[in-house]
Amino acid sequence: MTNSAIIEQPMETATELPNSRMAIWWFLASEVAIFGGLIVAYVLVRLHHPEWGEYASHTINAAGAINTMVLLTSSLAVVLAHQAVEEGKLEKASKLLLTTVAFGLVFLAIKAYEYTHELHAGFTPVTNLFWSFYYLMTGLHGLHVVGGMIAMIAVSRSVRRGEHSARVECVGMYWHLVDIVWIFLFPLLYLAS
Amino acid sequence: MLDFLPENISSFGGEIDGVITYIWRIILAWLVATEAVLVYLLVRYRRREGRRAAWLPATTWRAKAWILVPAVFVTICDIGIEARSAPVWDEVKLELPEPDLLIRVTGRQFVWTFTYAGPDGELDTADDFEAITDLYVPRDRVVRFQLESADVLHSFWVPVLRLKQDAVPGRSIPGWFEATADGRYEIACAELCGASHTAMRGRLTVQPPEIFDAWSSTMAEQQSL
Amino acid sequence: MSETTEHRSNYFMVFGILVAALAISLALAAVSTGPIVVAAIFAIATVKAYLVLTHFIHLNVEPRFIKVLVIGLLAVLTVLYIGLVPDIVWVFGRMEGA
Amino acid sequence: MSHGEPESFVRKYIFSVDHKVIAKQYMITGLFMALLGGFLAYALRSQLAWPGDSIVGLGVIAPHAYNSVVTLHGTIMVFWVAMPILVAGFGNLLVPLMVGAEDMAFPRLNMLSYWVFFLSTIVIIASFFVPGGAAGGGWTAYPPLSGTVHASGVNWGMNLWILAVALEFVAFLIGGINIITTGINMRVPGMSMWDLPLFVWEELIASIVFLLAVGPLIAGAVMLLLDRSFGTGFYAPSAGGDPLLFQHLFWFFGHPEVYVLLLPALGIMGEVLCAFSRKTIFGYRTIVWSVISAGLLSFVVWAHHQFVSGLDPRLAFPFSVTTILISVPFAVHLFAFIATLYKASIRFTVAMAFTLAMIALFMIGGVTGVINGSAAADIFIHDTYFVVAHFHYTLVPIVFFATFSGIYFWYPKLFGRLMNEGLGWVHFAGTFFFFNLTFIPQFALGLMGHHRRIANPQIFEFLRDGQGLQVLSTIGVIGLLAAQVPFVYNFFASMVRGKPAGRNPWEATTLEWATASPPPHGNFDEPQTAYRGPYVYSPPGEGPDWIPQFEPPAEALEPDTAISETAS
Repeated sequence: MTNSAIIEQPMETATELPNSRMAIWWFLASEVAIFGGLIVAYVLVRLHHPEWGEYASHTINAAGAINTMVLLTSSLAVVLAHQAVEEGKLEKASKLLLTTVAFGLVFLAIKAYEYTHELHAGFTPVTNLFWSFYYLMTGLHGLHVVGGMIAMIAVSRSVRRGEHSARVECVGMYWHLVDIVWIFLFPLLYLAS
Repeated sequence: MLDFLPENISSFGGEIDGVITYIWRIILAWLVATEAVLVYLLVRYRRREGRRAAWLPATTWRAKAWILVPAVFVTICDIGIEARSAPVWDEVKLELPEPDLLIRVTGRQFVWTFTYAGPDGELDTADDFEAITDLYVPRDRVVRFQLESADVLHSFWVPVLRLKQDAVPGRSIPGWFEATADGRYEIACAELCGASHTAMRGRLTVQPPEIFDAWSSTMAEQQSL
Repeated sequence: MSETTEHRSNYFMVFGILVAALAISLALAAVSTGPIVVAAIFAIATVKAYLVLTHFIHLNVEPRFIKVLVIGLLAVLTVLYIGLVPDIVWVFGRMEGA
Repeated sequence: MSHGEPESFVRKYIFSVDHKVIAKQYMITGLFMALLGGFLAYALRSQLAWPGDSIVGLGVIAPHAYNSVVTLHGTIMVFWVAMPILVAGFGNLLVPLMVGAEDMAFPRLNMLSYWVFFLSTIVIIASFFVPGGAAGGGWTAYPPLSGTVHASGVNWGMNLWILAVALEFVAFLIGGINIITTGINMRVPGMSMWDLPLFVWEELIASIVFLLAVGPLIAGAVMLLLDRSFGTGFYAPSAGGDPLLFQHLFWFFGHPEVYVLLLPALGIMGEVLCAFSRKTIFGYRTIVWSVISAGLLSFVVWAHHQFVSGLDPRLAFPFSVTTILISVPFAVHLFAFIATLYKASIRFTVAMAFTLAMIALFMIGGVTGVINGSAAADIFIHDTYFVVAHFHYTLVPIVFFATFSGIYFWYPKLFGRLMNEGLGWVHFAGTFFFFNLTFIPQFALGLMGHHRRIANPQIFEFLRDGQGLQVLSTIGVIGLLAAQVPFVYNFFASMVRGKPAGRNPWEATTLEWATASPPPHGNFDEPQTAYRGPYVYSPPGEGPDWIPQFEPPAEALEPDTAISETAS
């Protein structure tokens, strides 16, 4: 880990997979297990309560759809950032990461608008179990968005200085997972009503 | 060891004891045999001057057979145990016989309540009557119970009947038993339910059917007044 | 890492497919809420997740044991789901109103 | 090869990134918590033997306090003793050394993992002292008892319990990812996956199983915390929730968790067994495959903890079948260990004695599990002391016998010296005798129908005859605790007085014996290479009865001793 390396060459490993990418895979696996467990619980309880379709129709489909679009675009930005690192364009990579952060902010802003709207309409986390699941799942997802944004700001700063460029890929992989989770949350909580 | 089992007064209790005895014999045989082999090897192959251990990495199927064949026997025993035990489970928990008497058993912190269906044989009607802590049942009659809980998890545990079932809030779990001997026995709660879990104790009284019927009609009359 | 660059996908094309898939599921949701449409929407979501996983997270160029991990993880969650259906969806001994 | 060694005391011994220091921190924290868990065991056993009497060192235990003692005994022993010692302690110490790495893949994450764990330790200890007392819902924390304050009367104790367990999970997720990455990725040249020592294999599988199983429970614990603090109804039937959901999520983790503890223990035993029987492991690949299949099967057996919990009775059959099937890979595993002793040349050391006793005792735990696994027998056995005796016969050999075996064996790699064998034998004899004295009576009590978690068995007429057995069992646990005194003394005294060990005191073959005792910062003086499988003991022909993995082959003399099978 020196400042001079422009593009980090990962340490030789026994599997050819760099340690960082290997670790991120296992980290993603544990995240999927957490979200997966939550989604499994939600789906099961929901199947037991057919009347929840009614509740789900109060979520704002348009906001959810826009947010899906926002996250998909941010995923594109972060994967382009990784491509830029591979091509040695660290400045560009750093900017693309900040773009991703900006999309994250847009996502959170829309989410905040939704929450306010729903709370005003009287749908709080304790209104009924559907809304408990709704706030828990979107809230947990939102925390992951925030965490990803903080990580990306840090990585974008260090990449600009020419350090830790391998971390762009790691933070990107994590961000894509957050995207995948949303890809499922959107139909689960919004569309299937 | 199995002598420690309490007295059995339930129609299916003998079956459960049978399963326990059956498994007990199989596992005891396995245990004794394996421990004997272990001890024999320890004594036989303790360190001796000038004796070198053998090179047995067991890379061939012929060598692996020394552990795989016993494992196949384990599997066969497993299948035998399951074949012996599955029908008993079905008899106790799945195939509910036609009841002679219907009771709702309710667990709440920290007392058992028994609601009898009364003369009409249906729960939640005007002729239901309640008994607290004391469960009276007729001998040699099929008793169907609906197990419910008013607050937290409890477990309806009657050792002499070989009967245990958790009570879950939000569910009404059906079960049955048939007591075969008169007497007074104990009921306990086998699922941690709070500070006085230990003290959540009930009594089971098994009576000849005619005495039970007399008691039952008195209770129905008294409580409907 | 750079030696795998040539295996990288065309990210813009993948993105285009993802956006198209989103549009289709929105259109479907607008048309109907029947079970078949819901199933179709989830099928599309699965395809989207698969695309992100293979092309953005680069599962397509990872060693085999990572693929085994992903499949194993999904299998574990499926087992959890199947094991819970009788108790949580059907609810043995369900009481009125619960 | 190594980075510069840190100079300051704090960087070297407190906030260290060295895996060996972190391993010691985990082990010593775990052993300290074992003393606490042991004290709780003494407290609850004394209450059962002499109900209502004042207990020396604690006073009279009220019923709600008894629930807390039982709950915290279980929680601490599983999460703050077994996990840190077996998974994190030995894993941290041995995985990098055995694969020949200079440290873990992510040393700073490793340090973070320990300090998150340390924080969780503080939280769980603090939970004893908050108003309302410590958590009293059992280590399984079933709602609704754990889900509402008014059901148990415990408020902050339970919240802190959930918080502490959550922190602990985070610590072991970080640690587990680190161990997996290190074990798979940092292998020295020449070491294929099929040349890994068994311990590394078992540690890897254990970490993977933990990582996959714990997720749903983390989700479930968050829901439980929300139920408690905000009044949501995830587990409240009145709100449409379901108490059984938590039970399922808990045991979906809880059963694999048992194997998370068991596998590293079996790994330790494999190393000790080979070194002291001077014989190569019998069926290396067979064992690895049995471990992998046990890991997979562990995800499909969980509901056997719930046969009478109100689960759909039709589920009993499939889960009963998977439960007894999982006995097969473990039978293969233990048979392979026993077969390793065939035609061996057994050196009886304290480490070997603990391993052999572990095999002998674990079999008792294993076979009695069959009775629990049969749904029909479980109707009677469930939640009785038979179950208690059964899982103590599995867990105590796993957690304590294997740990002691590992500590006596690898003490040189921890502190550079050997432990005193004489005191070790006293420790072994006491532990072995008093362990059996404690738990054999509990099988009998369970068959009498003694149900778990009751503070006073004497109020039940059908249990009064068992009072003698209760007292016997309690004497056993006091003896068991007393038997640890020589160990504690030996452990600390040997740090300064023990015989210096040298690099390879046991004439063992794996890579950790290639370096000095204790290994320096950066572990190895020079880069290592693995030339052969891990257990080349007594190869055919003449010469020394062990050829280490790290010893370059002497041309022509090298016999064909590769443990790995050629590709078939």
